[in-house]
Amino acid sequence: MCDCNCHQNYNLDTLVPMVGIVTDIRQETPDVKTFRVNAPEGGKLFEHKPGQCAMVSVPGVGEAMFSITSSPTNKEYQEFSIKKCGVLTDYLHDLQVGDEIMVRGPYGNNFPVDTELKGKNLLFVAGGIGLAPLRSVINYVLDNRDDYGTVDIVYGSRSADDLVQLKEIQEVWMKAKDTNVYLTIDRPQEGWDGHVGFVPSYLSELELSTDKTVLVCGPPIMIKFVLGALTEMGFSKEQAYTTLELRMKCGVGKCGRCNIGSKYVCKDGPVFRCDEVDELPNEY
Amino acid sequence: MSINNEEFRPQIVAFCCNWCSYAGADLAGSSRLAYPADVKIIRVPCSCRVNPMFILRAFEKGADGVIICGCHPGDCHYSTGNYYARRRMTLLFSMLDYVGIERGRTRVEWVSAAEGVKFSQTMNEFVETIRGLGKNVRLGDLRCKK
Amino acid sequence: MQEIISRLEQLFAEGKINRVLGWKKGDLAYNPEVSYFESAEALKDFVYDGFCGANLSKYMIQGSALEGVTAILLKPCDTYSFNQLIKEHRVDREKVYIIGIGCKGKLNIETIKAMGIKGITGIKGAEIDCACDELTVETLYGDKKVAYKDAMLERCHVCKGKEHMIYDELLLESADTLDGDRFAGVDAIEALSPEEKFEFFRKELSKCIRCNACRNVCPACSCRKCVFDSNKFDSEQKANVDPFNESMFHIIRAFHVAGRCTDCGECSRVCPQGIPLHLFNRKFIKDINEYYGDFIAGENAEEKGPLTNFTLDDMEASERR
Amino acid sequence: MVKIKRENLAELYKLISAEKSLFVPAKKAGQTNYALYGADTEVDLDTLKTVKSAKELFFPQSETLYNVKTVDNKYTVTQAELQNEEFVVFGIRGCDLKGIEVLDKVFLSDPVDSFYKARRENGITVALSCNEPEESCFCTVFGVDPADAKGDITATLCGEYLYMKANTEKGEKLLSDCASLTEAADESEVADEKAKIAEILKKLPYANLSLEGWDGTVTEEKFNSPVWEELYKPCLACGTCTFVCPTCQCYDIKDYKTANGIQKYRCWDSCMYSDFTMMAHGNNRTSQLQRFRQRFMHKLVYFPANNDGMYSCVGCGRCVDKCPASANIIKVIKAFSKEVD
Repeated sequence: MCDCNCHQNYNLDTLVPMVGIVTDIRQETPDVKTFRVNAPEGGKLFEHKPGQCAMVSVPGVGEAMFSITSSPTNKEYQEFSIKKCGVLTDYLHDLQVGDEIMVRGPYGNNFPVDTELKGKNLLFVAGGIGLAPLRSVINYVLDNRDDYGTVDIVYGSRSADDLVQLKEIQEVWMKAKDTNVYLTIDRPQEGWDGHVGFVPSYLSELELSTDKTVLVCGPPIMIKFVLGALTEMGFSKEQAYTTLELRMKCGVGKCGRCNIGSKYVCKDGPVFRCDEVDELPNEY
Repeated sequence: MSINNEEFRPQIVAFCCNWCSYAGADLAGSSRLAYPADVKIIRVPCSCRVNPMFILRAFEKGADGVIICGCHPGDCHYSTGNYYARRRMTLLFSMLDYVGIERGRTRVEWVSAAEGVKFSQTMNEFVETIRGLGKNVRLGDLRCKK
Repeated sequence: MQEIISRLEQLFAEGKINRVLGWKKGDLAYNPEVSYFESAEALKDFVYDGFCGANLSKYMIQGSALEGVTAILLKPCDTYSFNQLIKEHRVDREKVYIIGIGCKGKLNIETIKAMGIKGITGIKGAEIDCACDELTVETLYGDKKVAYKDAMLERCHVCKGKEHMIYDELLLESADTLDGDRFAGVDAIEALSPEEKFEFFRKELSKCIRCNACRNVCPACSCRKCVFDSNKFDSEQKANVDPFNESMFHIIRAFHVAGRCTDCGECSRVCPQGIPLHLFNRKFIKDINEYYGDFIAGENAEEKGPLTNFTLDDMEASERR
Repeated sequence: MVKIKRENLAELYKLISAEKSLFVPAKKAGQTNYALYGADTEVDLDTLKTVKSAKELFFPQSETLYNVKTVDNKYTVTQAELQNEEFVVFGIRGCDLKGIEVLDKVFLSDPVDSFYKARRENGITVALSCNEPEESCFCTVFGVDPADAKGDITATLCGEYLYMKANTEKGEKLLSDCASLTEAADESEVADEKAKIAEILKKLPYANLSLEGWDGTVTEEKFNSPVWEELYKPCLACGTCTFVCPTCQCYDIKDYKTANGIQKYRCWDSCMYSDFTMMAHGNNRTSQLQRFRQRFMHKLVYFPANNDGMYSCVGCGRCVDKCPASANIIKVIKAFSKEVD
């Protein structure tokens, strides 16, 4: 169970959400927008840890779990990067700055930034919208730069237009100390002079040293091949962390639908070490 | 004891086919024929577009009566739509009757584009019937009023 | 029963069938389950007795996707459902070998339990080969006698007849069980005042737990995705805070199968709360017969259903009784 | 211990219901379910198992969580009121009581479900011994003693009398409130009845059901077993088993549009339903086999793994009675023990 202060930060039931105000909307890619959310009286709705999620809802439309993409070191607001792919997300994409949404959380565990990851060299591997949960960790690490070793970020997407947070990647991450960013896109594209190819193969080409702890997030098929590539490169499963995602309703391990075996993704996850994932029945 | 001076104003939902009955309602309006404002018209492409669920849904959301209006048999814009609608509505209304929704609360009427007078008469009549029956309390969802 | 098993073994041996869709012995006296038997050896668990009420027709929708020919055992009333499924192109006639089996009326364990009989450890007299009119129910609290007729499912009292509407071959004799008027229940309700009608259905439907067993067992409810499973719809299949939605569900479900419902009675049989759901379906059947001429869904696999058909001089809604 | 004449039970109901909400097994349209006691309630203590278990009194089939009022696109959230008055559940059986213990593990673990907790704190249970256990009962397999269920009060019908014994402070209080109707009795008066029940329990067809091989550590072995392939076939994918089950706790949270906003309510959900795990980008349990397996794996493997070996089945046998396809947890357990042979 997580050690955060979730659901203790206000006196209603954990299933009852708080009202949040959308204070900024950035169009990241044609189908991804990043929403900045504040409490109505200003400031953050709650504190969270990198990798945690929150339930975002619009009354009468729906409710779904999204990872919090902003870093806990950001003291002013929370951000959610949301891809348009269903009823709720379609609605969210039509929102304007100043509109209200409802948020409850944070839920789930987090990447072990204060324990296992401390002092380690880190390798982040992300695909498409999978950067969202990792961005929280990357910014946390960069804001506490001296606590960690080198940082390598491998990030790929379908096309150059689908890279989320490109501005931040170029202006902050690429300039940070001991930090290397490797971008790739699936197919050649005019105006793109970077690497072309899928993330797993790019990873193999990079020939990174195996003294790193890896954090992977992206579409399931990418995660599968990345893990394969890592094993080939000599990484062990204990060195890699990933996040899982399943249908959720309650967010607190009670409604009974997001389990894989005896683990609930909302409560015992979403962050799992890859050797733990291997022990789960194949139903995700 | 409190006295309720407010007159009961029935909520009526009228599904009108686009080609005849809706035009009939239009004609009633432009000929300045009066019919109660509590009749809420929903325009449908054809009377056979009316899904039985629409009717239950109308009752759920607080309608006191539901009426379906379409072209006269033989005049359907899509040639046979209203024949199917006629069978469906006969059976559905019979079923509603069977579960305790008074017969007067449901009605099918064929109104052509030229029958503005008939439209207004029908509506006046229907509202009167419903007024006699009172509020629909059997097939509504109480939450709707909250 | 041995007759069926021998014949099935023979069919296996001749290579005419690849599997059998039938009933497997349960672990109590009254709970056989539907099962696919993949070989002649597997038939050792086969059973056909008074508690094999389940209509197997609907299982053939999935069965049609299997390799080879499936032998299916259909009671007379099940064949109506099967015809209907053929008409709707939901089963593949080529992949089925239909064995029409006789029926002596099917038993309802709920009826037996409602008589106050508890702790049932065995039931004698339910075997298909037994010509007895009486069941001996062995219980932890002593033996009880029950007339076979009194323990029958409601639908058997108003049996449509013991003739199979479709089959490749027939096995076993049937016994006539009809002793009631199919529409008596409907007539009784029709005679009530609106208040009483509403009261009656409220009382019955308020028991509904929205388990969807009636829908899922119904051979006419064969949509790949039910409208009540849609999430673009306020009252999905699950329980709502307000009771309106139960009425909605049952009225609409009955309407969706109107003209296609063969009155097989499975909905009433499976309802865990014993709601007489057949009363909805029979109301439609009665109205259809009365207004548009007698029609028996599933009598054949060709005739147009009454709701996909019309005549120019159908009666108006206002003219109904 | 006190006793009250059976013929005076109606007086007892009246007395209790004058002060508190009283829920009793009541017969309505031929079926027995828990209902609020009122003047015309037909109390039915003879039916062993209500169709729906007593779970619904602590975790109702549907309940409002909160309301959202919308004014000019601004939301105001009001949480639904929690249970704040005591209520009495009369006639709850040992299995259902154990079921509540199972639910406690879920709803009272961190983060606590305040709706459930409020009901638990305010509920007073009068547990009734099962005089005539039925063939589908197998509660003893899960350590339940149906002759001595430890509710706030343990009640036993014996001869002309209903005997009651308080086990908790809440129970003491309730009994003292009813003291005007009861007379003192001795424990020995019910000893024979208890012995009689114990004898019958030994004779039940499922009394010797073995749970060997089922615990929290066998996920892989059971999950990948080919036995499921056979077992799931009759399943109709309805939710009967989950809705009559005293321990199934899965729920859905849904919206209802009212005239001025949204009512957010939760309702029981079933892992047997095809949309249970459906989300925008797919479904991780697409086949009925997977959904069927999930239900029983949860009860017999996943739940014990998370709760110190406690099974999420109490042996009430409702699924045995009610499954329209006669597929049930007994058949699952037996099928696996056959495989081991």
